Amino acid sequence: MAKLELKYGNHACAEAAILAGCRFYAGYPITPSSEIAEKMAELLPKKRGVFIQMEDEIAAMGAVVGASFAGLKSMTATSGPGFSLKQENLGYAFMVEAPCVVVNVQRGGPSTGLPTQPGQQEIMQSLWGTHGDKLIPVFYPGNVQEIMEETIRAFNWAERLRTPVVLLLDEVLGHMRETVDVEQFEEGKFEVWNRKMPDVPPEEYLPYRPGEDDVPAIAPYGTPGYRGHATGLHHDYTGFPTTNPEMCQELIERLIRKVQRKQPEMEKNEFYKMDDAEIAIITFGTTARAAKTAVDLAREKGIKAGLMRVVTVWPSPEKTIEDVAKGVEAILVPELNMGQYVLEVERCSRGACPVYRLNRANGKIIYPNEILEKVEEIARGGK
Amino acid sequence: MAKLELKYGNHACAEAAILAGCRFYAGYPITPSSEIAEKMAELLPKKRGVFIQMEDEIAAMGAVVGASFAGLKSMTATSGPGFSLKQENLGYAFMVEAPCVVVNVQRGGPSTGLPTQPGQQEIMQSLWGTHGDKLIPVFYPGNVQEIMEETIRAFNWAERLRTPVVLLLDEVLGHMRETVDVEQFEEGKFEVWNRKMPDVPPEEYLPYRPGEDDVPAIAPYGTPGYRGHATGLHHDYTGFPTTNPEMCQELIERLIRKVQRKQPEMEKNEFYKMDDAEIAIITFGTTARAAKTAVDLAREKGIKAGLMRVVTVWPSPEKTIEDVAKGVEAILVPELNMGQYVLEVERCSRGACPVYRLNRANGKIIYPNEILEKVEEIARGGK
Amino acid sequence: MAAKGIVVVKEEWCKGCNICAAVCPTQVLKLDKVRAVMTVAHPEKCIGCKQCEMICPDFCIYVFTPEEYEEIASA
Amino acid sequence: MAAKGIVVVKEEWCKGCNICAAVCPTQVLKLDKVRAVMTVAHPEKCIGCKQCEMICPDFCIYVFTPEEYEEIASA
Amino acid sequence: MRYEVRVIGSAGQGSILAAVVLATAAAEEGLWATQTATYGAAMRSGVSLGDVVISDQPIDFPKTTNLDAVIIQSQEAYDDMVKGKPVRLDPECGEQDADVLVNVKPGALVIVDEDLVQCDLDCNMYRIVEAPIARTAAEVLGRRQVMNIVALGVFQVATTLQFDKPLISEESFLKAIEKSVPSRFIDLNKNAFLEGVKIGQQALQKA
Amino acid sequence: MRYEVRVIGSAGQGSILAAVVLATAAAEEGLWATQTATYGAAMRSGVSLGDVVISDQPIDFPKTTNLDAVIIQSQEAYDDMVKGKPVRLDPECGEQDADVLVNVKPGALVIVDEDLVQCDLDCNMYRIVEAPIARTAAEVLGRRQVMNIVALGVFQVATTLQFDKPLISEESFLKAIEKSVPSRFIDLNKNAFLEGVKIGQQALQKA
Amino acid sequence: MGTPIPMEKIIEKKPYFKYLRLDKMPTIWCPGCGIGQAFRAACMALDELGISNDQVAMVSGIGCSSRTPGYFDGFTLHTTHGRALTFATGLKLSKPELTTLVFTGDGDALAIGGNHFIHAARRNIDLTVVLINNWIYGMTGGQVSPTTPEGAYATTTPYGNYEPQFDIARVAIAAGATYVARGTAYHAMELKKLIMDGIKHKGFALIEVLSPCTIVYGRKNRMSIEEMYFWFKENTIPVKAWEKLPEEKRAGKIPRGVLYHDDSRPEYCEVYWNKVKQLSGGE
Amino acid sequence: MGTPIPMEKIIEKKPYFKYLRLDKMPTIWCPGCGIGQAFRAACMALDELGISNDQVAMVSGIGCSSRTPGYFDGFTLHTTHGRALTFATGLKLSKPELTTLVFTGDGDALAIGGNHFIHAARRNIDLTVVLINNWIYGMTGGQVSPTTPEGAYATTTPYGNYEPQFDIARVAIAAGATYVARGTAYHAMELKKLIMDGIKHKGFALIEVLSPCTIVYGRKNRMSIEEMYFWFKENTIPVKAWEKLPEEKRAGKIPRGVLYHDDSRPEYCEVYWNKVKQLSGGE
Ligand SMILES: Cc1ncc(C[n+]2csc(CCOP(=O)(O)OP(=O)(O)O)c2C)c(N)n1
Ligand SMILES: Cc1ncc(C[n+]2csc(CCOP(=O)(O)OP(=O)(O)O)c2C)c(N)n1
Ligand code: SF4
Ligand code: SF4
Ligand code: SF4
Ligand code: SF4
Ligand code: SF4
Ligand code: SF4
Ligand SMILES: [Mg+2]
Ligand SMILES: [Mg+2]
Repeated sequence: MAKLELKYGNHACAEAAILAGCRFYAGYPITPSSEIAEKMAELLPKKRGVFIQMEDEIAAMGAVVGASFAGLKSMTATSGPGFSLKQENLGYAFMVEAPCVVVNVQRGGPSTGLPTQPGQQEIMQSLWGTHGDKLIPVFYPGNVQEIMEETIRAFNWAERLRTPVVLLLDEVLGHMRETVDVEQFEEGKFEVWNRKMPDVPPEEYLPYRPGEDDVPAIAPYGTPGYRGHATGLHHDYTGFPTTNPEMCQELIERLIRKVQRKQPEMEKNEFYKMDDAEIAIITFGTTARAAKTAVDLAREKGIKAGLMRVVTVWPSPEKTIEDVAKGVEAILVPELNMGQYVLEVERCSRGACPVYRLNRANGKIIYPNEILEKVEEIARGGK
Repeated sequence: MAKLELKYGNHACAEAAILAGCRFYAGYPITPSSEIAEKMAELLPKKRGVFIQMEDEIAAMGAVVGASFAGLKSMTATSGPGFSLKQENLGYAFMVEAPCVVVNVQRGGPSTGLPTQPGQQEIMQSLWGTHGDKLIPVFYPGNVQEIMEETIRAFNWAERLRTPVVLLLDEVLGHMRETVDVEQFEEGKFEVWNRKMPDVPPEEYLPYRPGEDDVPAIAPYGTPGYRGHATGLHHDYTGFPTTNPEMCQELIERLIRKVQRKQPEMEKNEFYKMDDAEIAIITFGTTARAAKTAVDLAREKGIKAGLMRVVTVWPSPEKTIEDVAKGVEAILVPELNMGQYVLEVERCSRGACPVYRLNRANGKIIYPNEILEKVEEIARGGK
Repeated sequence: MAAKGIVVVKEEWCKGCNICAAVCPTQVLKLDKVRAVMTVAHPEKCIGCKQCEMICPDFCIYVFTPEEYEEIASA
Repeated sequence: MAAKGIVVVKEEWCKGCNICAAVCPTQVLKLDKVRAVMTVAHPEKCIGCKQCEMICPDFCIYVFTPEEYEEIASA
Repeated sequence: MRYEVRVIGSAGQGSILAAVVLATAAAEEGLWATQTATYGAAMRSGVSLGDVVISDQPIDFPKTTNLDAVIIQSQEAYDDMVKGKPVRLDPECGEQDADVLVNVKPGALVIVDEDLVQCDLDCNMYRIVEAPIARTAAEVLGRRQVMNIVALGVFQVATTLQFDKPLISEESFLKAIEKSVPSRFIDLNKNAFLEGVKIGQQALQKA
Repeated sequence: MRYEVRVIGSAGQGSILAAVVLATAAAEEGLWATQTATYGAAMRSGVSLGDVVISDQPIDFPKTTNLDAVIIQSQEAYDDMVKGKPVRLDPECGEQDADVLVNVKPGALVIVDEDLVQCDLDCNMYRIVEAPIARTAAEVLGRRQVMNIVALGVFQVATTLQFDKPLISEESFLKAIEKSVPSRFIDLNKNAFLEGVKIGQQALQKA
Repeated sequence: MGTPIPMEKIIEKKPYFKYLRLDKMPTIWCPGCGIGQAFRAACMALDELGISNDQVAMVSGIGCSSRTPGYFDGFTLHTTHGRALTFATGLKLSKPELTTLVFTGDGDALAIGGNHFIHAARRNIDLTVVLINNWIYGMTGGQVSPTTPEGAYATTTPYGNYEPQFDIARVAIAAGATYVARGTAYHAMELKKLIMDGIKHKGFALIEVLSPCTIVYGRKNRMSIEEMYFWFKENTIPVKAWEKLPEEKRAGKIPRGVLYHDDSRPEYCEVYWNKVKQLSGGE
Repeated sequence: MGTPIPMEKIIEKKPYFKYLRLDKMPTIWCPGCGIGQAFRAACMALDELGISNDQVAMVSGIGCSSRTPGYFDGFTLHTTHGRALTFATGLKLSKPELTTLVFTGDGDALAIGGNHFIHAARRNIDLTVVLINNWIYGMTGGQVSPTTPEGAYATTTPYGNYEPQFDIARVAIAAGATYVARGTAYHAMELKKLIMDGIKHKGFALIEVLSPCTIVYGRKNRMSIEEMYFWFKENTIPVKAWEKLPEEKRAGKIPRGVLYHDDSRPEYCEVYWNKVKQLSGGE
């Protein structure tokens, strides 16, 4: 039987980070993410890890990358305004391939917006928030159990691909308590991946020489003999700046490719009653929970609705969405924003079926009956 | 006959800003945008305007909004890393409806990247860089003449819609000298729009009560009797915070709608040999100049190529792109990035024709012959 | 002894923090714990020192001279 | 008079800034303006004070004692 | 089985803590639960509420939509939940006109403080349990603050009106209290809960 | 008409300023022009170059792709532009083996400093003008720094090899100098230009 | 006596009430929170200086203290966390005639906003900054701040705070502020005077206000509202008296009053606009 | 005499050369630029202290001065503009055994990075910060910086600078730095000593290095390379001598040497890791 324990979403995230091996947290408080920091402040010193509250979010992101270079699994958490501030250093982490996890507990925006209420408004910012090109994995769990799973998965992929990973939550998830089956989080019952270490002697060591998987093995700073350099400038295998166009192109392509090529393995969706669905709902996080109930309600009314809940938001399940689009009569994308992932769904569906929206950005969540209404409307052939 | 004068791209931007009525500049130096600040430092004091070099980009963006509330047309300029830092306060400007112009002279990214070389890597960030939802106009001129035109147009729309406007340049445009026909910039020969003033007595004044055009008339701070409040929190017509869901939804919808509804009037594209084109090239800025030459080269080879050069990048010319897609056999989107606007083109074309990419992000520009090769390949039915 | 000051509490704004009562040198004030608002328990003891008014963070306790009070109460 | 110091310039790194010559108390050094590199014009005058070495921002001028020089040059 | 409960009161009455204890107790019982909260805009004023959803299976939608039980701790909270007067009433109810609660199922359990809340509910529509909750907290336990936990005691027994045995056992509640309150307040809260059970039983007998 | 010019030299030789003056002169002449630059990665070392495109119509592609003229100021710069040796050569050229320049049109004007650059070009392929540019700057004008402007003088007359009159008039160049250099250096630079014209004429006569 | 009197009547006798946006009251602050004290002191100071509502701008960042402008009937701007001084700089430099107050907190001004704080001070721009130092991040529920006392409890220092504190006044003076004062929420009339002098001062004026965060800090550190106010009474002394104290007796005591005042340095807006006058050819 | 000698031979006699990444030389700095001086001084200091390459991390932001780590053969991190201290804080706190140097510029540390500067100082974290103060933004071509002298020309002060300057040392001390020194690019051996003491110091150590930006600042202000170096020679004096100068003679003179040193305050990493030891149940 399930071993149930009631856990607070933000605390579950912190606990799971520790389980994944996180030993460094730097942050700056912001509603509704602060409880992650607070839990880390309690847990880390006991685990011989580092907790530090920095002077702002920029500093927190910098410290996290610094610690990552020291070899520690590291993390920070924030919400919208702080996420905006972290973007420059997040891009740096991407460029220097510093594994780390950035949690964004989404509240209502834009600007200060609705600080204590939920939003799903950083779906696009997670991908496009920093200048330059970037592709980093973005995971978005749907319940407290999954917050723990996805936190661990975020650390695992961060380490395996030497990349920052963004973990999206929303205010509802962060601030809710929910029963979690803790059995799967007992020691040894879940996988923990660690970053690859260089397997060459110091003389042959080049910190940015990629392996077959396009990922370089960079030794933690302080490892005798394995000295190296890292810079946010375009650089070659040695880590030193270069303006050689071939090398620069190879670098940016590799940084994106190393993530993109693992997309199939990283892809994670929940399908619910999709087998015979005529109307597919595609969404994530808290909204997906309403959508699941809405699917049941629609089925009760004889409408063949189904749900595709996206967990790995980026890189997006392009192919899967295209297949879904080909197999249904319509897609509905409800989101707590003014229309973000729907653009990706529109793009991937390539006109195969109409794509409808249900948007809201006023701090209130979308309820099952609202989705149901929209589904009924679509079923009736309206709007 | 044309009155030709050789102008440096970044200086032309500064001069045009002054022509448009800009009287406040706050910035922080960064290659390749610094010459805009340097020119402003020279010109503004002579025009009884304010120039200030702030301590960082965040501060510069803040000061610009502060000056905007004082009633001055205001501007800042930066490049990638600075653009990332400005995002939070740019979102604030959007939320409080502070007209201002933010110039981003794009260099090579991500991170510090290739500071002295061109890029077109902030196409998506211009739209999605801040947390929360946002829609602001983004203009991207293609030559020095147009830098002047678009700078003026940016100020005009900023004032008319009370919104920040982003003006994208790239390193090539910013750092090149080019002959400009200065006749059109003589006094009285170009339009200058100014923000609307409240037409009600102080007792009836509500700073965030929108007019019919969805734009509120906010009096400059210091106007006797017309006191008011502004906040980045969701707010009602008085400008004071509210969590009322209807009001919040109305606010965010209006902020987006006021821009979106002017999309047709704001839309600006250059069409070149599109009438009978079978292969359409869609692009902007420096790359569009190579594309235009490529169109001629292709035509010489008997390939019916055409160019749609997008000047108003956001809100995107959705409908126009869809129409183009329906009328051609293929679209090619060359960009100095790893694939950004192509996503929008893919989305808008709704599967009507295949959309091909030509991407580069190594600091080198795309040359006409490279586009030609790609066009030939497409014409041959390849890739 | 006649009061030197007349104390008025604006209940709608009062948060019952009790700091006015804590500084009152003559125990004029008493917190209504049920409603969590300040009350003037011993108006007669007021010496009109205005310490309560000056420490209230919520702009909701006012001290008048008897003359002032007369004037505004009668208007 | 025999030189007390032997001065060596690593030309590949020298940027010809001239600051070493400017601080040399005995005018040992002279800039080759054409090639923009420092040259040892009067080796015999060198008193081995190492001021040139210590002020060179580019790690490219070295002063040795005659003994040291012997040792490394002969090796 | 999906069972939705709301604890509602004025800010400062510990409605959310009560919801946390309830959800924790459900977990102790081996049930799935979610607990969410809503605060007013201001810090100190207004109504605040804690919602709990309990189920024997993992829960999809975590917020409440159709309450099976509601614990109302203040008049302000009561007023907040009243939708309006239904036009036609079952004559047996004895009243001409009665209040209806928003998002509360017919047949739901409604627990109210008999001293603090003047309620005028359609008694045919709900299973109403009125008990001297605040009074018990203040007088028997000496601490008005624990009224939220007293209310949970009442709730514990009152669920027998809906199920053949209490939805959640006393033991689970007591364990939940141990897990949820600072150690120096555990005994006080356990007593509060047990006093709540007592007055709950009395109220059920009366009803 | 699209005419592309590159001024190339070692960093510090003022190649970009020469390009600016040239483009400004074109504008004075009523022509359209673009001027772009490329710097090496390091600040002080390496080759740097200024490119100019001149046209009687607005210019699409602003960078050079196929040069009509190139002014080469140093050996380093020359080496940078040499693509390699062509295999077959026109025998009239007298040389067994000659250099070819990257992105330079056959028939293009190639202006080189006769003292600083040892060039080994396919003389049938280009219109080569060799002149004592740096020497004139250093010896006649007393300032080696103005060699870039001397070179422009040479260029001005040399364009008569490609057109029936100079592409750009002397007056336009002189006006362009006024607009482009700090006032205290205007006279020096004007003289430099005129000396350049002189040695250019001599070189053309020799050729 | 306690009987309701119409508000207009009361206001008649309290001239500084004209600065309040009465329809927004009561404030959202917790019972006993000292921010209200600082706000009243500012209103009284403005009133005493005869500055009208139309002549004042008030700018803030984000935090409990930064909610103040919402209650002030002037030109008010509630901006982003830590950035109030940047907005205020843009506004003031564009409209130097507006008396510009900035309300900020210890976190807003000194944690995320530290850079703008030292640069505004360096420029000596004519802003009057009322910094509510309540030793904590109140708004976000009690995390440690750069002024939280050593050993104190905050939600992110569950084992007691081990970070060293800023001496705000010292940092401000070193950065270039020309008027630096410290008051407390307990010393109401003195605070009014300090703010008044700060407004009168031409240049960057900082008034640090020691203020009780009654609910968040108080609860975490088990101090009642009264204890907090009386702590300020007991542990702060006028700077004159403090200066006379022998070094060893100073420990634990905090000086109140004007800590630094220098009228000799030119004010930034004046310098700028004089420059403009020169360059644009006079008035 | 001037004859080529193999580099290995030269290095043999210059032990501090072991810290150079010889294959990256020559540096990208302009002729005469003083950054190289500071870099050499740091290398010599490390050598004299017997700290091996594997024991040193060097972190920087963006700017000419921030290019230094690229030439240092240790664990080096060239980060983002202004943020070096934040990365260094994360690294040092995670690996306190690494001697951690930060190379930064006046713009990097004090303009965009001012907040991190005062907070790292406040924490008293054991970083040795070598701040190249060349009075200008060198890398971006000569814009005004918070240390540009009044009246000086920069590309963004075409009419002369009117912004007041930071006194870096004063700000650092006020914020909490426990070792603050000033050297110049002219005084090479003294600079080595100052950096050495900074490295030895347990706590936040700042060494401000007055350094000529020969090309950008020098040209704008018409000073030759030699003039710039000799300016430092003429206008700076040892702090001991400076202290003895009567107030009126100090004008225009800049003190050099150790300006502040306090060994009494605990170092941040030590405090943190002691706390951890307690809480995690000993070693
Ligand atoms: C960029 C950003 N980061 C964090 C926050 C969250 N936040 C709001 S107020 C605050 C701290 C407030 O502390 P202080 O300035 O001391 O004000 P107080 O509430 O104590 O008056 C924080 C961290 C935010 N709104 N924006
Ligand atoms: C976020 C950001 N803003 C601006 C820049 C541009 N930038 C690079 S270095 C620099 C200033 C450097 O000045 P300083 O720190 O004094 O170093 P120096 O070059 O003088 O040694 C600036 C503004 C940048 N790289 N990133
Ligand atoms: S005026 Fe003085 S005596 Fe009267 S109630 Fe207030 S504090 Fe007490
Ligand atoms: S001080 Fe003010 S708010 Fe507090 S109890 Fe007294 S009157 Fe009420
Ligand atoms: S060692 Fe002294 S004397 Fe010899 S060259 Fe160098 S500076 Fe001159
Ligand atoms: S100081 Fe060094 S770089 Fe400068 S000229 Fe002398 S040897 Fe060359
Ligand atoms: S949390 Fe603290 S600072 Fe904020 S209003 Fe409450 S008492 Fe005041
Ligand atoms: S620009 Fe200035 S600081 Fe930068 S390398 Fe050149 S001289 Fe040095
Ligand atoms: Mg605070
Ligand atoms: Mg500098």
